[in-house]
Amino acid sequence: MKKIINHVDNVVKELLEGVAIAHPALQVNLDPMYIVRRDKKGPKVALISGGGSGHEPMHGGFVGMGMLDGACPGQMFTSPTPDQMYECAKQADSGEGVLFLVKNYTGDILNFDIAVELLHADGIKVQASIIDDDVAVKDSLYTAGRRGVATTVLAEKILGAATEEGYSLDKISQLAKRVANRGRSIGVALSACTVPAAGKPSFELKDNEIEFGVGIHGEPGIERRTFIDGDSMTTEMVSELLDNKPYQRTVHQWDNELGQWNDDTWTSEALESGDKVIVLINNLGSTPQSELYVVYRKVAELLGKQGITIERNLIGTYCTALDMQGVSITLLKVDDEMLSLYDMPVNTPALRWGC
Amino acid sequence: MKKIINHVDNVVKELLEGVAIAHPALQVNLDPMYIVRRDKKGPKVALISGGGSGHEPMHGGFVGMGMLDGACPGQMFTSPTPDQMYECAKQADSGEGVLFLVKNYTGDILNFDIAVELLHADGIKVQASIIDDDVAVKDSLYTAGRRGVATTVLAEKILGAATEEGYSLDKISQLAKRVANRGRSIGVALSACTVPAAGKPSFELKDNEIEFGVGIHGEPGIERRTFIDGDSMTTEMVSELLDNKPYQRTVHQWDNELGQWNDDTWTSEALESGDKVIVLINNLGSTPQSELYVVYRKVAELLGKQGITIERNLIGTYCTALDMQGVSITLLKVDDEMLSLYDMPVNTPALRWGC
Amino acid sequence: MIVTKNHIVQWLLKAADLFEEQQDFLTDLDREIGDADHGLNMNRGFRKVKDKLPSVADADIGNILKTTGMTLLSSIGGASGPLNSSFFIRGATSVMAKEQLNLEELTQMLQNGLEGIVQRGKAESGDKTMVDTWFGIINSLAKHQQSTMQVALDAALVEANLAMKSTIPMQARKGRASYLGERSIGHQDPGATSAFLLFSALRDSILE
Amino acid sequence: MIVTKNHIVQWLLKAADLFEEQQDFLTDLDREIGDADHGLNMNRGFRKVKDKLPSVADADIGNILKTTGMTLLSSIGGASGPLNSSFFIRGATSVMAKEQLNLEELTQMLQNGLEGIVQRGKAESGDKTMVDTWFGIINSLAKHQQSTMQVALDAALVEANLAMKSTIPMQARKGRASYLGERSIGHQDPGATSAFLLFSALRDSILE
Ligand SMILES: Nc1ncnc2c1ncn2[C@@H]1O[C@H](COP(=O)(O)OP(=O)(O)O)[C@@H](O)[C@H]1O
Ligand SMILES: Nc1ncnc2c1ncn2[C@@H]1O[C@H](COP(=O)(O)OP(=O)(O)O)[C@@H](O)[C@H]1O
Ligand SMILES: [Mg+2]
Ligand SMILES: [Mg+2]
Ligand SMILES: [Mg+2]
Ligand SMILES: [Mg+2]
Repeated sequence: MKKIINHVDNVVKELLEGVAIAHPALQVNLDPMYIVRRDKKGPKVALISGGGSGHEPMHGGFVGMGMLDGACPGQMFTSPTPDQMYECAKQADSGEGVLFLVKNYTGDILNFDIAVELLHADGIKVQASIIDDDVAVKDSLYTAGRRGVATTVLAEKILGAATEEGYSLDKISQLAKRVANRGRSIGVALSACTVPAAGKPSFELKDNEIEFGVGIHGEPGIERRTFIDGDSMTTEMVSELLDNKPYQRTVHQWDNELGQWNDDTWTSEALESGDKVIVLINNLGSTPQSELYVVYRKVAELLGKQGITIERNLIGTYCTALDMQGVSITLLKVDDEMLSLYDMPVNTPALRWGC
Repeated sequence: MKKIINHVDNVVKELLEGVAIAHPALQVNLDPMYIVRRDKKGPKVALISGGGSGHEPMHGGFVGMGMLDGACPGQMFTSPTPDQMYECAKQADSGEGVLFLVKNYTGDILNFDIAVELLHADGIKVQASIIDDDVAVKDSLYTAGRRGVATTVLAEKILGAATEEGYSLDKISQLAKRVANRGRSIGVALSACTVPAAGKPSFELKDNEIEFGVGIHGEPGIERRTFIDGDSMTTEMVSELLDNKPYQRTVHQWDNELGQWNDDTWTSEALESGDKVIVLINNLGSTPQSELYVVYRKVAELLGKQGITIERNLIGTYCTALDMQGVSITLLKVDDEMLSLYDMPVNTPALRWGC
Repeated sequence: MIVTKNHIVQWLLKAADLFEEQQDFLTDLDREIGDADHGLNMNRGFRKVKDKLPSVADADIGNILKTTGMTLLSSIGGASGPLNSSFFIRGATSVMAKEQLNLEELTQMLQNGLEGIVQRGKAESGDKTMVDTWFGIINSLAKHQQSTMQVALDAALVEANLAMKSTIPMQARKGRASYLGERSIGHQDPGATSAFLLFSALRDSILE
Repeated sequence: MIVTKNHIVQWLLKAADLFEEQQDFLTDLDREIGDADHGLNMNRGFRKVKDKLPSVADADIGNILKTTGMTLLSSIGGASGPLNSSFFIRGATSVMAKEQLNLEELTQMLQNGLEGIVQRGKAESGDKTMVDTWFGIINSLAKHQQSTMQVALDAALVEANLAMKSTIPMQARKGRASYLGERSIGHQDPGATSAFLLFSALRDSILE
């Protein structure tokens, strides 16, 4: 393993030091680790996300006007800790409350849950909303549920715009639920990534094998499949995405009145002919941009055949698993409100338009 | 080798088909292959670049308002042909003439030269200006001269803004020369890339080896060195960049009056304490974004010690060599004019701000 | 035999050493069915605990455990951070102000700790998690309340080892490994393993 | 013996087959000191030439060569595209309207071709390029103007082979290989090799 790092223990710290120097609009705190906007405006709901490092540019690269107010990076592929989230939220809160956007992993949920409880104890209005869009995970009863992957990027964009528009915490939480129920992703790895501290690839694939339904942490996928060519692979991915079995799961939401978690049942929405989507073709790490376009070409053809309209596309490196070779496809079903929020100006290191 | 492609012969075509569907603002022609803006405005000088494919997002990703008017993609790592450049220029020209921005490789020079001659024969005012910024190549007398690498991205941005500002072809050509004499880059590979048609990596490195002074075509570098850690590597790169031996070379420029090539001598400018620069930390392919920040952190420290001010930075994937693992550092010395052109709005698939 | 405050301090130090020593082993287990960081996580957390221990040298057992839990909470992250943290913070509740513990009190402390893990993580026995190991330990201790400390702890260690091993044929239903479905079968759970290590450090510090 | 138009057509067809056959070999040479595409480039270009030939069946030698040059220009790209294109387009100038060539005319054609390469590429003999091979060929042909076609072409082929091999110890001063400095020494130049193949196809079509 060769990586452009120094000591493995300092990777995240040094990356954050680089971010701090590179982007003066961001305030980077090292102990505990978090990133917040310097140009905090308010009062508005503060949108905060976080998760293990190694998914860059997510989340730190999405802090800025129109997107995240703060991000909490954990160690490589390891959820951040509640003290980071708590401090970050305290910095970002402008009195209208805090929404944590949490990718659905046991570690992330547990740590954010504790942060919610701590903030509540301080009298801050707070909610945690999950993204669990990875359709590779089939049931929620006998697993930790679907993983949160690249829909998170689109959610951060849309919800961030909503905070700028002055949506209340309740209204944004409702919108977050809608995004979660309408986003679906599938990932494929052609080769594994190498976690710096581990020093070796997390799995080995033969020259004709892919890990189908892979997440963003170097874990093996749901199934090892044979690689034929780009179009076949894309076709398999899209057909997995278009499978419309409703996905139902129990999520807990914080009750700010009673100070307790209440269970809620969420059900994914179907994706059908006539629907409009945003398509995100996401490089999982070391896939050349050219190959992403080969994927998009096929996705557009297949969705066209299904009568699904692509309203917007995003093709690039947004939600990675270090240097994993592979790609994920995200379809987010949108309505006019979501679309117009998506189109609103955004100014972050990794996503910018309209200003 | 696994790549998300179909038949190797169709890689560039299918990538362009993807681009065409993804970006309706671009007009993509397949035979011959070129990309031009649909929203052609004028009259203004048309800025066109091109080169082998495999460097995405360069150049096609930089076509749009404020940057390129057209791009000509060749086969993988192979310069495009004069008919592409000729047709592309005919499409993009609005009467004020055409500037070809050419990376300094024998193949690119020869093909663009012929296109210049063809356009001249059609009565179109035309110039070709080179970028040769790769300081790894030491002399120009016994080599094909310095290679053109990532400074090209900054040149496209600055010159593209100048075309929007109504600069004449002569004035832009002068500016192009200034950019060429002020940009310097150095690249390092931690592992090689694989050209689809070749099917295997273009070189093999041991776990403690890097190719120092590598270009963007998978060719070996100037020297094989030992990898210690990110900071040491960055330090070696920066000290190579700060070496101020003036670099002098003969370039030919097209004389639109006489219809002939005239030789000109260009000399690179020194980079000294008190100077201002734009820094580009460029992912050569499969380097995680996090590692680019580790590099930037050290670059900022080292330039600070030299009294060189970083006015702007660009940290990401801009000028690649397919899936090569590695990074290049570009320093472009700027004055107020260059800086204000750099800051002007740009709206392309891969670079966007101010609008 | 009685468990003193010093035993507890020794336990945490020993655990820190053990997690440093076994870091790669735990990470390798996590590479098979997780994300290859469990050893790193536990080692990072217990290194911090070790750093912190001198500052709580004068505290009672409950407060030492609570501080340990708070330290783990802000240093491990991942799933095992809040869960191990809950173990110590909840374990602390019944031993506040105490300077020593008998077998019953020790058992109560561990049982509370387990309840803390279950309340946060909602795992049941058989889900292929750290909970399996702790259940094995608590069940064994419950059966040996009339035995000597030595006998009870030795029996519990045997049980802990069996429980850890019992996760091998299980299909994971909680945590990251659950994504693998049937592919999680045949691998020993990393969290069940670190729980075993943690308990073995406790047993060793008391008995050695 | 005289070179007919049919020999020229056969030459181009044979060259196309040869470049297809030797594609990987040329690309491998280019991998050593270039960018691993020379075989791909030559094969792509001559496949197009082969496709184009039927449409110029009625043309004279000069126009066949000119069309070949134009076709290569728009299909090869890279350094070898314009250079091989110049070779054919400039070679065509002295054989326009001709249906057959004697040894002197053939030599003149090749010499013009070489001059076309040199004018575009500015390479000198010894720079480790295709120019080295063509220089060897032209020099040999010049010495054998009084010999039979057979003797002259055979001698030139021997010389072509030597010239191609002579690039091995050279340090490249032109093209991509020059970036390598001394590391370019010890490798046979891909362009010098494809020039050898191109000439051997010519010799074979005329003599076989
Ligand atoms: N819901 C849960 N309840 C109890 N233990 C769990 C739960 N989820 C995961 N674990 C334990 O956590 C261990 C993984 O810890 P670790 O690798 O540090 O965290 P992460 O999975 O976030 O990377 C698993 O091996 C398992 O024993
Ligand atoms: N200036 C030049 N003059 C003559 N031949 C050259 C020159 N530059 C390069 N060549 C030839 O071109 C060959 C490389 O061709 P090719 O690989 O197709 O192009 P590229 O270098 O653009 O990838 C070299 O081996 C060399 O023989
Ligand atoms: Mg983890
Ligand atoms: Mg080439
Ligand atoms: Mg883990
Ligand atoms: Mg080549």
